[in-house]
Amino acid sequence: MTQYQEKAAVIRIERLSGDNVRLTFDCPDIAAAASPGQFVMIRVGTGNDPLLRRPFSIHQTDEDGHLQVYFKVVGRGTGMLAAVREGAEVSILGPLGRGFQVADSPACLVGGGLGMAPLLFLARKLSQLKRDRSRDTIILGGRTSSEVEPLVKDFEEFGMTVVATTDDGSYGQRGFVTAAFSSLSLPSPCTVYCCGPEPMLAGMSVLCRTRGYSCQVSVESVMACGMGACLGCSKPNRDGGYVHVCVDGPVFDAEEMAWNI
Amino acid sequence: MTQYQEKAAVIRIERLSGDNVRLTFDCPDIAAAASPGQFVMIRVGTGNDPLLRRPFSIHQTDEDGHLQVYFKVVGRGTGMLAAVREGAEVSILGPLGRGFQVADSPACLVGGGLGMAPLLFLARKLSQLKRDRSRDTIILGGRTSSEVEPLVKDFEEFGMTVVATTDDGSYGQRGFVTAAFSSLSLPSPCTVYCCGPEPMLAGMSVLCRTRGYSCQVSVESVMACGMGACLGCSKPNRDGGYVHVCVDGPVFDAEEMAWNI
Amino acid sequence: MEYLKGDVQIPDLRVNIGPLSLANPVMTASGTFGYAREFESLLDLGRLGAIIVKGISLHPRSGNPPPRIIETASGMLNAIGLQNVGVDRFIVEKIPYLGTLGVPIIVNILGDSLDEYRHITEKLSACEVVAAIEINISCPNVKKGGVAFGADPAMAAAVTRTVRETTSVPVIVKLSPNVTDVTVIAKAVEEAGATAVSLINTLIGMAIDLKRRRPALANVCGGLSGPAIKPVALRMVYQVAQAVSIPVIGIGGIATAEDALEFMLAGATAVQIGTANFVNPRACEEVIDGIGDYVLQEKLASVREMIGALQVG
Amino acid sequence: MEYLKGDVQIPDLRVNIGPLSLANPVMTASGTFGYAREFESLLDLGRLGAIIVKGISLHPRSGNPPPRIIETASGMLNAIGLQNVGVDRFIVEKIPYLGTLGVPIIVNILGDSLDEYRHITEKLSACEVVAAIEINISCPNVKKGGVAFGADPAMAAAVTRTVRETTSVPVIVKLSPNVTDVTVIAKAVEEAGATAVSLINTLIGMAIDLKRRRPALANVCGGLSGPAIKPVALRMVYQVAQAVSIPVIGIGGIATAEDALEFMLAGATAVQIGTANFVNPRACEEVIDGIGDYVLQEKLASVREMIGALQVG
Ligand SMILES: Cc1cc2nc3c(=O)[nH]c(=O)nc-3n(C[C@H](O)[C@H](O)[C@H](O)COP(=O)(O)OP(=O)(O)OC[C@H]3O[C@@H](n4cnc5c(N)ncnc54)[C@H](O)[C@@H]3O)c2cc1C
Ligand SMILES: Cc1cc2nc3c(=O)[nH]c(=O)nc-3n(C[C@H](O)[C@H](O)[C@H](O)COP(=O)(O)OP(=O)(O)OC[C@H]3O[C@@H](n4cnc5c(N)ncnc54)[C@H](O)[C@@H]3O)c2cc1C
Ligand SMILES: Cc1cc2nc3c(=O)[nH]c(=O)nc-3n(C[C@H](O)[C@H](O)[C@H](O)COP(=O)(O)O)c2cc1C
Ligand SMILES: Cc1cc2nc3c(=O)[nH]c(=O)nc-3n(C[C@H](O)[C@H](O)[C@H](O)COP(=O)(O)O)c2cc1C
Ligand code: FES
Ligand code: FES
Repeated sequence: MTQYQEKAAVIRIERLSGDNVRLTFDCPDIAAAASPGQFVMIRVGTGNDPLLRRPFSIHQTDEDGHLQVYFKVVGRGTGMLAAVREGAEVSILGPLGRGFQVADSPACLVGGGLGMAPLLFLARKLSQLKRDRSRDTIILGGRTSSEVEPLVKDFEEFGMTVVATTDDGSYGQRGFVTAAFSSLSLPSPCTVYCCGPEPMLAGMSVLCRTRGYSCQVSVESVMACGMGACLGCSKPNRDGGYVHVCVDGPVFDAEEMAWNI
Repeated sequence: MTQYQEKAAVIRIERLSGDNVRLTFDCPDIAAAASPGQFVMIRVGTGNDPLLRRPFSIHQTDEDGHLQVYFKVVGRGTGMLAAVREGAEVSILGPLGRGFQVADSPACLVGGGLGMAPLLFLARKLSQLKRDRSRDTIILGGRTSSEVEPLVKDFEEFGMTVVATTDDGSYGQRGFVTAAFSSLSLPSPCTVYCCGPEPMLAGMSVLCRTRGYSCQVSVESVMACGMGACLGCSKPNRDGGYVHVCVDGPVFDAEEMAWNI
Repeated sequence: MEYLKGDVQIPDLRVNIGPLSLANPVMTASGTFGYAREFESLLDLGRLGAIIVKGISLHPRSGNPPPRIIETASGMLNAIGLQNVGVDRFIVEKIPYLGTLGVPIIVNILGDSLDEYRHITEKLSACEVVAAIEINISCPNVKKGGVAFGADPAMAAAVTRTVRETTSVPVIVKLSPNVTDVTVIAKAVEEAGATAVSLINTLIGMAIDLKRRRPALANVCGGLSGPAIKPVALRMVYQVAQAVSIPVIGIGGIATAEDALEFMLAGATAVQIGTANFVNPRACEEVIDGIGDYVLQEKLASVREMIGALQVG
Repeated sequence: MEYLKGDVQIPDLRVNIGPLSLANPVMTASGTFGYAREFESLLDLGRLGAIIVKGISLHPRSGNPPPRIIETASGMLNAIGLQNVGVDRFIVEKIPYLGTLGVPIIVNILGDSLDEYRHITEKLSACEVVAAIEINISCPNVKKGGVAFGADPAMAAAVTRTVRETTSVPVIVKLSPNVTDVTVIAKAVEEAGATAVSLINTLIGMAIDLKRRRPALANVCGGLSGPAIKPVALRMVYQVAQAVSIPVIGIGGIATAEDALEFMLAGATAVQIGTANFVNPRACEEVIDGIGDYVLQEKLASVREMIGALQVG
């Protein structure tokens, strides 16, 4: 797989809510090569501190060479990235990792919090395939309205059923995405694509196993290189060994993982 | 002497020429306490790299609590400072050091390159004192027009004779400030206030000694603290010992210094 | 400073370094705070846990030629060369002001020989203001002295014993990180009577000016300090805290309350703030406030609960 | 890349590590470049001075539990735990691709015993592709092995001798910085037959997660690398270059051509680029280009003029 290190210009900055930012880059090589579930490593700042690139799922791409990331400000790196100016150039490395394996069966996309980020790209991809979309579902959950609402419209574009949940009930159904998922009657077979915090992924993994759905999960890990060179991003797998999130994932078959919850 | 660490808002950014930038801060405590020849230490960036504050002469202050610095982009720190946004807040420490000792005698101010920076503040101070200004002279020199021309008007405001020189003759007289100084007939006694590169200061020091003028020079040194705590900013003096630029200077009687040229 | 608002709740920040009681665990690191007066208009010196002054030798030293400092990635190198006014002038010129601050004054000392250490200690012990002595056996800047003492357990013990026998105030031994196993030195000085150890002093480093093809420092090598060295310092503090039973004082790249609390988790009873004073002259006070806030937020009975509380495994 | 424009002028960047000739002094540091293939779409592997692959042991190792890495100020800590596929799979799976690159391939090896070092060396010596062996005697991550060999001159010499006697390819010994006097170890391995020494490996460090009150790395300690350690690395390279007469390979925080040239001034014949590969996967190629530009601009007959050309005093 070919990867690129591009100097990408920031062409749009959207503050979707307090801490959640969506950046659009002009990044044609990576955008053209990317598939849903893959990620990029973005260099924040120019000095030696912070030193390492930060990983972000690819949120969307388009035919005009644009690439979007959608992220939450949680620390210094994301803080600096959120403060970038329109027109500034940022070094982006990608596309990285193995994304979602798109199946023919009806799809259920489940995103918790920032886990929604890669699902938009996936939803678009699914919508472009010649398949029956009427039985596809998207579940989007977050702690509160501001984490969910801003993206719902974007997801509704694809003609799939969108279910929203919030922990505090401020938008959509009150409760976790796992509860919403349990209460849905989904077609069978069905492929479930999940991204979100680990407890959610572990929960989804159990629910899917019970129902016999195949389940793909996108997981996170600290990363230094994002390309298999440092071996820093290990996660335990079911066999007692390790997988490396950046090259073996970030998307895994849920059955491969040893959840550490 | 009271010093302050202020969070100062950038209220004006002037790019006076390619690499030369003038910043105006809202910095009332330091502005009120400052005298000509003193300097400030400015924190560039927020991470650990670059780590140390950068020293800059106080270029001007006004009664509204504004403080200006005038600097050239020579490296990472000055580059970051030049890229600051209007409205951004920057940590400034000052006023630091011992400035010019303003004498009653006629004054000749000699600034080479960025050495002009502190002289504007000094010129204003001299112009405010009840003294005869008609015999005061200001010599401003630089490599080329863009280093000299942008400031000439500001200096002319004070009603003193302004002589400009450039190494390449692109503005004012061709040649060094030392040559311009030598060719002037100045009143005697006269106090000469100099700031600029060391060879210029060393040259001025010899010229003034020959003519019996008292000569004050503002010198530079690498600095970590700017306040006498690290002992890093030493310069050899005539006695074979060291002075510390940040507390014993930056302005010294030229006779005190051992020029290392 | 939550405890200054509304319902008063004062966090218990007191710690003890042997017989020495500190109001809080935050001290200034030697050589980075001058003789304290330099900072008087920028922070409340009376709030410091202790003040450790620039290293003092028997005779005045004029220090190294410039350049003496150079910035590095997240750090700096210094080769000040232990410039100081000498113990006699220190006692006359600096001690009176320091005595007015109401804060324990710890004097960092250095010498070229055991005799020199003994003499300085004798002179300082005569000053009531001196609450403790910190022995610099680790300074990398002066070619003789420094390194030799700090790198050899027997020599380190000898200096410690000499100072210990000469004074009744607490004796803190400041360890060099430029050794294969810092716990060996720590145990040797504990055995020799040290009240506490402080670590780390600077790592020996070098920078080169490519344009001039010369060392960036006139002294060629210098001491590396600042955030860059924090991981090394934290590791050594953790190792030493497990190896000795005297208090450990953590030093190295500390700039925030979080940094300080991490060193306490690793086993430090107190901390020293060095290079951060240059970047933020109010660093010590901000760290004290931040530790106070943490103690209240986490509802700790005392900051002492943090000492060595790291959960491993 | 001035020499690609108009009138062709090709800078002479060749250097020799004993009998091994390199097209330029820039190599990849072990453990930071995978097995090279990871970078194939990002830079021209054929332009590298040499490729040093991730450390190989006799048997496969699965490495440490996560978290294995954590960022620090201008650096990072790693405790990968020497994860690798083992020498047999390495030979079958990785060597064939590496052999196609037309660049000297240097294999970094590690072991728990002299026997293990001997066995790996035997197996690697049978591969024509292996241009040299770099012995990791300094890895701080694995509790046995690593540190013990690198911290003791006799043990370091013993490993060197074992490998030296087992193979005819050049043997580079990679030194640990976690010692009191690195020149003692360097002289010991020179004496024992090392073709060259490379330094520094990582400094042992630690980071703490205050929120969880736990070490940030599962392994507690890890190896510190990146720009933060460059001053320490530069100092040790300078010291070792003066102490030995075999070539010295500089490592530690190198990210730019200027960094590399500084190490050469300090006495390095070649350099390795580690952590910088993560930040900028094109770092090695950019450093090669930058050195070339410098050689032309400064009108040097060869980059070899830079080696040890530091003016001191
Ligand atoms: C493959 C992959 C894809 C990702 N995609 C996205 C995305 O699309 N949108 C997005 O917002 N984030 C995403 N992340 C997480 C993102 O990389 C981190 O939030 C970011 O690196 C934090 O950098 P920082 O410098 O702001 O935080 P730091 O200063 O490094 O850390 C600040 C705090 O955040 C915590 N933190 C660090 N990393 C994470 C993390 N991964 N998750 C939660 N907390 C963390 C730290 O423990 C610390 O407490 C992804 C991570 C991976 C591995
Ligand atoms: C008391 C004092 C007052 C000063 N006032 C002014 C002022 O009013 N305006 C102004 O433009 N500058 C002034 N300077 C110089 C200014 O502090 C430096 O230019 C600045 O610190 C460079 O920071 P940097 O990070 O951009 O450069 P660095 O990245 O630190 O260095 C980049 C390059 O610039 C060189 N350099 C570093 N410091 C200086 C220096 N002092 N002079 C020339 N080259 C240097 C370095 O050797 C290096 O080659 C003053 C210095 C002192 C000590
Ligand atoms: C400019 C400077 C001068 C120093 N002088 C001394 C000294 O005189 N005696 C001493 O024991 N340590 C001295 N040190 C070391 C510091 O006290 C401290 O141990 C070291 O800087 C690491 O802490 P830091 O990273 O917080 O700076 C000095 C450090 C610096 C930066
Ligand atoms: C993630 C990582 C893995 C490493 N693995 C090895 C290794 O297997 N063998 C080895 O000798 N050195 C290893 N090192 C050390 C590097 O080769 C190098 O000596 C060190 O990182 C300093 O150089 P740098 O600052 O350029 O990274 C590793 C370093 C890192 C960061
Ligand atoms: S992040 Fe380096 S191997 Fe995965
Ligand atoms: S800059 Fe620290 S003493 Fe002058």
